[in-house]
Amino acid sequence: MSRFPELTSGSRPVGVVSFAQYDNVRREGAHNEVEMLMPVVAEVFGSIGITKDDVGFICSGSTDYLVGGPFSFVTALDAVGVWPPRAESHVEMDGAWALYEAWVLLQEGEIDAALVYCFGRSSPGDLSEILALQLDPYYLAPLWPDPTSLAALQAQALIDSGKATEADFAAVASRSRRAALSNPKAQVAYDRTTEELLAEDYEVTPLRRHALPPLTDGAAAVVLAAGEKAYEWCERPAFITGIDHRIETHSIGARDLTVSPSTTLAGEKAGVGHKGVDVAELHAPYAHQELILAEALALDEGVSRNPSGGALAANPMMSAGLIRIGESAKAIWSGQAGRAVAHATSGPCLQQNLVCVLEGV
Amino acid sequence: MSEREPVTMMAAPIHLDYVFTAGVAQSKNLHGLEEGKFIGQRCPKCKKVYTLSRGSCPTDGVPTDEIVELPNTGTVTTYCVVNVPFAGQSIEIPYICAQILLDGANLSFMGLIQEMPTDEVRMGMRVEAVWVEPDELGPTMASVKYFRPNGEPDADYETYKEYL
Amino acid sequence: MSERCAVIGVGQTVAKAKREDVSIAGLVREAALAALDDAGLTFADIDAVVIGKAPDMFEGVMMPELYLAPALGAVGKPMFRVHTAGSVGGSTAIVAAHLVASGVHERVLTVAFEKQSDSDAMWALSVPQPFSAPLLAGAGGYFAPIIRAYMHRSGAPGDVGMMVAVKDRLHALKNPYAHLHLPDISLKMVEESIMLWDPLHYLESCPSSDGAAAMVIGSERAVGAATAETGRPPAWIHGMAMRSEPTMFAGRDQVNPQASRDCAADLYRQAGITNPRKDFDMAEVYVPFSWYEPMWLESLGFCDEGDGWKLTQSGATSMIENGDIPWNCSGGVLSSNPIGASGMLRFLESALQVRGLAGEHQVADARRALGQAYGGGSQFFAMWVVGAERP
Amino acid sequence: MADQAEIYTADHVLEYPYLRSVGPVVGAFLTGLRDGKVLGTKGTGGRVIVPPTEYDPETGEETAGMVEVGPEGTVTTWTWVARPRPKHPLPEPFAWVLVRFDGADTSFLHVLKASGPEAVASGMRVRPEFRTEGERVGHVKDISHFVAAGGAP
Repeated sequence: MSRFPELTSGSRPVGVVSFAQYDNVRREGAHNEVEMLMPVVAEVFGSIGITKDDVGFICSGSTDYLVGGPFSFVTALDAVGVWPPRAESHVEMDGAWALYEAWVLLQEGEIDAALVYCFGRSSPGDLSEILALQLDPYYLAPLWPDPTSLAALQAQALIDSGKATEADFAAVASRSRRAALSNPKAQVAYDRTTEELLAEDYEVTPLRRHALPPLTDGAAAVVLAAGEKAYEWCERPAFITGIDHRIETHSIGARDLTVSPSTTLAGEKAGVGHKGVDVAELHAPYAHQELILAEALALDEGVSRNPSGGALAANPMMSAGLIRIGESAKAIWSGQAGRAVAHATSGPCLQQNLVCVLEGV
Repeated sequence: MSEREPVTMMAAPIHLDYVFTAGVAQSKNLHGLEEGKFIGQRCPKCKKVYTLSRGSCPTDGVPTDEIVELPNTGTVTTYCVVNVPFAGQSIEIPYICAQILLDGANLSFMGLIQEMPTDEVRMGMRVEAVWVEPDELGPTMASVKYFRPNGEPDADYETYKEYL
Repeated sequence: MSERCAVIGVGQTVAKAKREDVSIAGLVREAALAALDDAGLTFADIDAVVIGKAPDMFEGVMMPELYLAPALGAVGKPMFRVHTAGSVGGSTAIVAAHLVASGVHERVLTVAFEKQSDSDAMWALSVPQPFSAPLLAGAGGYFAPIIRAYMHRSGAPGDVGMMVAVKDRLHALKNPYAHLHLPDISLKMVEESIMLWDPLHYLESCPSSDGAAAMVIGSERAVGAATAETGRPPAWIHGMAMRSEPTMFAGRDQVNPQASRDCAADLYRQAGITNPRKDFDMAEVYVPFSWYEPMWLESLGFCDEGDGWKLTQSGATSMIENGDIPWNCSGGVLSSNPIGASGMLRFLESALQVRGLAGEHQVADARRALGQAYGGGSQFFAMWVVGAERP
Repeated sequence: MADQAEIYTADHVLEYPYLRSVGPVVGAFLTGLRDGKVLGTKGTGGRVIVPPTEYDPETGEETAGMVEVGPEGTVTTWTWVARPRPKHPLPEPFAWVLVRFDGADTSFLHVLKASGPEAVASGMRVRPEFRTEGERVGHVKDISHFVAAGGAP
């Protein structure tokens, strides 16, 4: 048997070999971004016994508006210490896309390993106002719609289509928060029944508090290694056998909000359906979005969905997507899963989606 | 109605409020400033002393956790004279904006030079900090009003050439 | 293992202080549609879109790629957003090229833009941050002391910067897309312009522009198809590199940063460049303040350290004076500066030259050219080499 | 030093009065609103796009011509906001609605005034309430809000 799995995307096997994340908290009051990242970077290297000198590329994901000033990624670099100078890049996107950029570079064979990191704090500002700035600046942003209201429009459309009910949303939240009880990094975890959750008041109809993600400060990092290097640093690397991302049109009034065609397409390109899936870590900030994503990826009942608790357990901006990849990799490393699907999203109502299939050998 | 000019521009004011956390290391620096003192932090690996550290050694990526109290004096490593007014800037132009290397520190920072004609500033000039009145001291760089020449002979280029 | 790739289409908008005739989408589409047209393609032929721009605060739109996806024909495709400060236009092109070099895609559209007239660039770049010194001096206030250090180190006479300011503006007169067209430009005019950040005069600094740039990067197969369709040659990518170093650290050489030298060394290794002055026919280099020409001449190995100003002084970098190694024939950043797009314009102009399509500012028989961009506190570097020959 | 452990925080305001040029298509729509009309444009396959953009929202192809739509339309989805946020368009409880204007093929986001969530449903007919002519400046808020049109879906 080959030491490497068959690849749907790319031609060079690249594995997730290390993952670390900050404690997801409502408000990290003591430490600034650099101080949050330093221990995460130290852990992601230290846990596999390597240093920054062992990676040939560094890529990060973050966004200035969460920090309230331009060039927030620049000072964050000081958490790594890019000296001597390094090949380095930054995306104004979730760290999952930074991982994609690193994966692309690793395909070319010039380098064998890369560090990917990301950070996002929701506590310094008002996330509902900040995220409104992601919207069309002429037609949408001037109305300041908050992300929860936009998600609620999607949830109502899902109900109107007959595909799901409020009880289905509550069931997702109940299962996710229960699973989160065994995730030491979870911010919100509890054991409550669907019925208990349905007794909550609406935040905005048809979404109750349980269907919303928490506000989180967090950070995460991953090390990718190609070929034999992956085995040098990890007994059972989580190889990326498929990875793809797609975007939809922006205006939510020009989309069918009850489906996620970009996820479906990315999933097909990444070969999700080629073999059975054991674990799926879906970046669904709102409970109903997990239902849309599971349908888009045609996941069957046997798939363990969000065993980490998903974004309902902790939702650090620009990081929750990369954390889905990290959690999926952990499931591979431990042997708990042979094949896992990780998903990341960006933009209002699942506008942009990335799907990453991980396999152990 | 249609005789009016077509709409070509749109106002889109944005106002966002934030609360920043300085972090552990920066808070130590700020605490020093509040007491009228400069605080440096030494990297445990490279032993360099950083002023205004955000908590990490920029080259080693490790916490700079050793506190070093720095003196009030330093050297102008390089400078420029600003002749253009900036929004929110109340200093009278022209003014000197200089990189100042405090004695004992391994990193310079940008500071304002006053109490001298702008055309007499030079690289290597020795300066000292002038602080605001004690009751005006706060956890901010604004506690330092400006720097001014302290009368010492200019520093030799060799002593600061690595800190331009 | 990496695949050959080339620029098969370029497009740019006219740069202006205020492009008040378009929306943000209108601006980026102008460049993107021109690039597609140049490549003989439509949105439907494109596999992925990579977009770059400097801080979102210029336009007050967070992650504007989300809003711009349909405007760039990206619906149903991968869309990627790069932000590496001032070097972003260059690194965006490099990220796009890697998508092709890695074999992942055949044709990638890459776009960079800034519509900074929606706000005020100086404001957006110097948003005062709590806990920091209340000394605002703008980008020039950051770079002027570094320039002074260069002058001190190299012993350059004080007028070299002004020579660059004149030379690049004379070049710009040959480029219809340039923002600044100053037919009367002269050393005297530069000298008499206000001294903004001593030693930098107003006319030694870049303008603030609205503008966008776009390129289509294709695989070897896509190159064949495009050339057959349009009859226009490609610009083959012979090498590309990025390097970063921290903003501030003890002993940092801000005049000639190590990251710049390392980036050039990696690039030249890939492209087989041993003598940049001889091996290149021209270069498009990010010179937002006049003195950065002699500084980068040295850092990029076009001469020995300390001699950059002599090269400028000799006219070697001027196409007006038939210099042997013309720099910034487009007029450079000193003539057009839509910040997020400025780096991509350097890459784009280098491609135009080796394709022989630069019009009035074409360097005769340009076969190999350098495109360079830098950003942050001279700490982020992106560079590529393009050539007329297939590597 | 007194209290080594004290962590400082500071308030920070990020504020700017952006002034956007809107271009011909967004400009035509905003001009229409100022004049009390709702305009769309024709996209790929003749689909009528409201609000209009220079490009078709799916294909990116150039759109062509302006057509008047509405003023009535149908709610395609909605959410009831019991506790409006400070920057929301209405201070009292309201519904966000996506409205498909009569004659349009895409929906438009705005707010609806109603007595409560029980008075809102997908499929309900609504019409825009414009601000007075003197108040209209060419902005999406020239429509103050929507109200039930009373007609059957």
